Amino acid sequence: MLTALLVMTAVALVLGALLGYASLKFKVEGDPLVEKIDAILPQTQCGQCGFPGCRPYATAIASGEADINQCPPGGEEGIRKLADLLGREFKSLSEEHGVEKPKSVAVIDENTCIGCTLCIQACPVDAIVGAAKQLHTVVAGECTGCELCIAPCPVDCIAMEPIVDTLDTWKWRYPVIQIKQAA
Amino acid sequence: MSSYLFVILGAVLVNNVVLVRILGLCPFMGVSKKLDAAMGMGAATTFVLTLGCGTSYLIDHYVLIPAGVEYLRTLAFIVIIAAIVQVTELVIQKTSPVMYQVLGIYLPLITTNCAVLGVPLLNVSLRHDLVESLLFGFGSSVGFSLALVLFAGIRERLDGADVPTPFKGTAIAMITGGLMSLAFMGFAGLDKYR
Amino acid sequence: MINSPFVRKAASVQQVMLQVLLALVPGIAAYVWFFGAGILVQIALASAAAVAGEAAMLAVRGKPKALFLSDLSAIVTAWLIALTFPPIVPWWLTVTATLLAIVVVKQLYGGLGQNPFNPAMAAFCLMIVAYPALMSQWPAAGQLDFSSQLQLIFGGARQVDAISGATPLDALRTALRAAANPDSQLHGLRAAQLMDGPAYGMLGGKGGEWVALGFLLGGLWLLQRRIITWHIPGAFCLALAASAGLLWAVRPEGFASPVFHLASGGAMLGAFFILTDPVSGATTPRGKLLFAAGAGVLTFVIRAFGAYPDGVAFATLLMNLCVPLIDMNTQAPVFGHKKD
Amino acid sequence: MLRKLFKFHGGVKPQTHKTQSTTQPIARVPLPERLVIPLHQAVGGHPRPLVAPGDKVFKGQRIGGADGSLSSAVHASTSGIVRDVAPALMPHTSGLTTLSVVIEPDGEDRWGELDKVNYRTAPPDELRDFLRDAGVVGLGGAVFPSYAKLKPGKEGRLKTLVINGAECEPFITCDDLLMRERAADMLKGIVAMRHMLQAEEVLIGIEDNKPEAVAAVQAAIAASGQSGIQAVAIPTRYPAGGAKQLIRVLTGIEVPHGRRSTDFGVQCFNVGTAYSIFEALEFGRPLISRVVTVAGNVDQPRNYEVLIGTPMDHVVRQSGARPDTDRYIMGGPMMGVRLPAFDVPVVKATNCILVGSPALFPPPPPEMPCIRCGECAKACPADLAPFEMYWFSRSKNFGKAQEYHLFDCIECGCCSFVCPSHIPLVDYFRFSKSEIWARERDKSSADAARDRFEFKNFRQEREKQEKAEKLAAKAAATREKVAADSQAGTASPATEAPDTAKPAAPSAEDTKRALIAAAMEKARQQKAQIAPKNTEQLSAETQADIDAIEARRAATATPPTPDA
Repeated sequence: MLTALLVMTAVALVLGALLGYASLKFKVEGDPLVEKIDAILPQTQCGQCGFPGCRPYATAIASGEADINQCPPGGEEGIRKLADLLGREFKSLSEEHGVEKPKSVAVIDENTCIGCTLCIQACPVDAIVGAAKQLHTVVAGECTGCELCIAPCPVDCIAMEPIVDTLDTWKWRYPVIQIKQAA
Repeated sequence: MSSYLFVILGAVLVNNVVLVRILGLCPFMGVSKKLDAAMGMGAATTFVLTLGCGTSYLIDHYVLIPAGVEYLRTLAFIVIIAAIVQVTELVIQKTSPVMYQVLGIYLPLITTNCAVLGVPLLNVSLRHDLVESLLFGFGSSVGFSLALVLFAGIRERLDGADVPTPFKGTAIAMITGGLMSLAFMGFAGLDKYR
Repeated sequence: MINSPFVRKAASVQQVMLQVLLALVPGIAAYVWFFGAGILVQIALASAAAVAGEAAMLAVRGKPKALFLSDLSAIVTAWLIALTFPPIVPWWLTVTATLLAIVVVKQLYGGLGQNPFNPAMAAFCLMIVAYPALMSQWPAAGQLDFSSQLQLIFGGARQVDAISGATPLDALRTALRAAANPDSQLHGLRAAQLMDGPAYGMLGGKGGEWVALGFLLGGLWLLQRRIITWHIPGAFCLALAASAGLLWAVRPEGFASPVFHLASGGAMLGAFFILTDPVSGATTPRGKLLFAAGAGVLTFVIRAFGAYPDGVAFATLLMNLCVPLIDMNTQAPVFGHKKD
Repeated sequence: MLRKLFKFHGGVKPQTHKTQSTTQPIARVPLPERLVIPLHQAVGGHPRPLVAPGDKVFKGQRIGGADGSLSSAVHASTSGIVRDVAPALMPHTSGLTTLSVVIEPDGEDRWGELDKVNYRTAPPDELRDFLRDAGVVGLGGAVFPSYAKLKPGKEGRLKTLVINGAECEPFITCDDLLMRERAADMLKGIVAMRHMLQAEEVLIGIEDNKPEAVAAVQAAIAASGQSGIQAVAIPTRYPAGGAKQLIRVLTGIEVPHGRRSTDFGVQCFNVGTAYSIFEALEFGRPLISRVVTVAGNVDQPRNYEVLIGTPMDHVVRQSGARPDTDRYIMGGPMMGVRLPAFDVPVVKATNCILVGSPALFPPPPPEMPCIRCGECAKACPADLAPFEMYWFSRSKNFGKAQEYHLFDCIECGCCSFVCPSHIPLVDYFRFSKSEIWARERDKSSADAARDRFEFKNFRQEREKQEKAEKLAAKAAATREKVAADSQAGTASPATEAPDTAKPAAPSAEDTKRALIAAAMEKARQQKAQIAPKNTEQLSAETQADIDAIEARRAATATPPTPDA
């Protein structure tokens, strides 16, 4: 009995020392995972996930505080990519965080805008230009469609407009499988 | 010399640790979705298993048997393997964060991988000496890696197959594993040939 | 909506499969001539089971039945099963094997074009593992008339020893192993001497060699029709002959000749009809060579050293396993990226 | 005379259907009632409209100016009155519209004043600018601005200039007829191009099913007395007329995807382009018309000289469209573009109007699963493995599809042509490509958004800090003042309230909301005056946007802001 105890203790001590040394020697700083998650997120910075921006959400996912299905702009595909990256099962978008919508940009009705700058402050990506009492306008190319500017507007002059296809953005559609019709 | 060859061949093909002995199914099913991950897992397991076989042989022969505590074998082996896995994990995390991420939860799982415990125990019951133990451990893990990589290759392709919904994912992977096992039965008898 | 191209060559899967079936006919004819019409019963059984199984699965999966049944791929699988199984296996074995091939190995993977394993060969391996005795009873040429074959297929009790022996391939291996054993009465005999029995013909098994020749003929026709390419049959035969020839040259008393290997068992059927299945086989030219050469070597290894009578089926499955990796690593360089 | 020719991998031999449309010479099409000239016809930027509704234009007058570094001008095809400058349907499968100039011809077809250039003496740079303003683009189908291609590579000279007269697509014969009838003029264009490119030799590749064209070009070469120009008959095999394939056949060089052929000492132009270069340089005539084959489901297939902007049904009427016509295809049956309507205009890219009917181009049999037979790989002229690309495109595994070199696919249609399972392979590749492009756009806009978000956070942090510093400085000053006051012995009343305007007493429930809002607004205004928001680093473009909005706003009834 004593031998057994001694043997196990000795083994444990040796291995413990080895592990301790290794953990010092191979210490890793920072978390490369957050970067990879952040790269998948759509960067709309809309906060629909419940975090103030995409990176905080990425950090939360990496630390296990948030689930992967809280990002409506990323949509199903985003969730699929996250599931792939993290080796988790795919789940459908959490309804409490919103629904997937077609990509849109905010448009300010120039006749109604009073130049209050509230939307400018709300915009996470500085896509609205203008100054106090000056008419504001949305730089469509920079707008991520996060809708954060809509709520603050006191005169409801901001609307979301779906992006229209141009020759550069037009996409060929998935070929229709014709098997069903033929039967 | 040729007996060593038979040990390796036997461990890789005829008594493939996954497909014939049906050990280590957890990583076999879990880390075979992507080829890269499968290769990494194979490499990690090869490292752990070969080292584990050698270490456990030494502990068994120079500590447990002289002390007369053979009944502690399973316990001692688990502790050794756990420690080796931990070190491997630390090393991989440092040297290849991507691989660390890809292997994910499966790396610590090597600890409880029955193949990794099973092979040192088989070494004992097959009365292998040190060299044979190392070769058997190496051969088994090469067999494991081979099965894993082939399986991952097929699963990557299956990803695009129009598998009926109830069989998608793990179900069809299990069937595939079964058919692979069937194919490896073709090697039966090769190690008996003299 | 239809986009370009608006014109197409007249070709269809159905045509391809039909030509494969036609190419099997000479081999089947030789089979019937030497071993009796029992094989036709097996072919019919297997075909019926294949069509039934395929139809049932298509119905369950909600796919158009008529369209997919008319591609004839299930029939090809059925014929290959019937031709690789012993001609006197009981009917339920043929039917079960065919259903397994079609339902599990083919349809569960999504049906035509998506199965990683050759259905016929997977069924063969399953059956030989499950029913080794039944799967090893091969009547010699002319041994059984049609009625006794029918009785064996559909009848009840079987007197195993009285009916049949092993295939020439298996028998020769057993004899060669015995010849290596100093206690055996066959000790010291060479392959050529061992082959001097009534079960052997000029090249391989009596009758079997003509069947193999029939398949060779059909295979060459497929080659000429450009349904298959030379890569797989060529590499397979070469690898089988080379590996057999190497050991035969070193120890002629221990191994059968390469010609015997080529003419026996499923070698020809495998080379031209089984390994050339494009779905489960390699697709790139280099990949095809590698794939078939691997199958050739494995066939020989399993035949010479393994526990099963023929190695083609297992070799096919084993190489099927490697196909994704082979294909991935043998892609030809694309236009403009070639090294001159 | 015999040249060593090279082979390209794969290719197919569809029925050519070329003889019907070559029996008669090129005809002219009467002026239509209306011409619709899209401003965006070539690869590159969108030209700006230079005319407005009501303007009178002359034939050859520039109506769209080249915009950006890679763009090409657009001209009025006849004289008349501009009726509209508005979006109109494009000859493109998408059915999208594009800004177009609608001209009502006055019937006089009068040329305006044309710029001229002496191309025998002018330096190449001047010629390039001239060709850009003449709107000359590649007429083989890619419509790449020609001036941009007329630059030799780094060495300043070119080994081989390849002229593409292969015309491998079935039905199309416009290049054939052009070579038969206008070989001499075309050759003058080629000589000018050779001069600009400093090309050592010129090879004119023509498929050997056009012996008349080969003979005509050879005769023209002999007559011109030029040396180093050769017309080469090449084996008829689709897609021998693909630029990369033709270069391969004639020179043995393979130009990889994404590389310029001039890097390999080769450049390739269509015969039609050569002819329009001649027209531009010799007469100063911009590209306002081209030869178009009308073929397919018509009574008399024929080639026509068509003004750019002519509605296609007007052209087809000349050949007698049959009643069962169900669609027009721009181009040939292998790579042609299914058109959304019959009245879309002929553009610079229109080499053929293929009139389709269900009998002529029946819908393909139902799509069967891929059996990996490899026929497509055998037929692929880019040495790809289409069935692998299909497998991953179908399952939307785009990364894998790209690993199999999806973007090296030239969409020639050979794979779909031979597929025994009747899979529309090219459609899957088009789908995958556009999805990948969309993803790349999304990715880059996400990256931009991330940068901007991070910058905004940084800026807010900085502003907060600056404000805090300012407050601290002020507080310190006040404290000093108080200390000084107390030293002086006079106890001053509490004046050290912070001067950021504090809203009224915290009885928030009673106070009207508006009051708070007004107060906050005031505070914000002050802040904004200290540090104007994001109007510091405006690009010229954004500033222009703002100015435009201001102008619009001034135009509306809203009173202008007093303190701009």
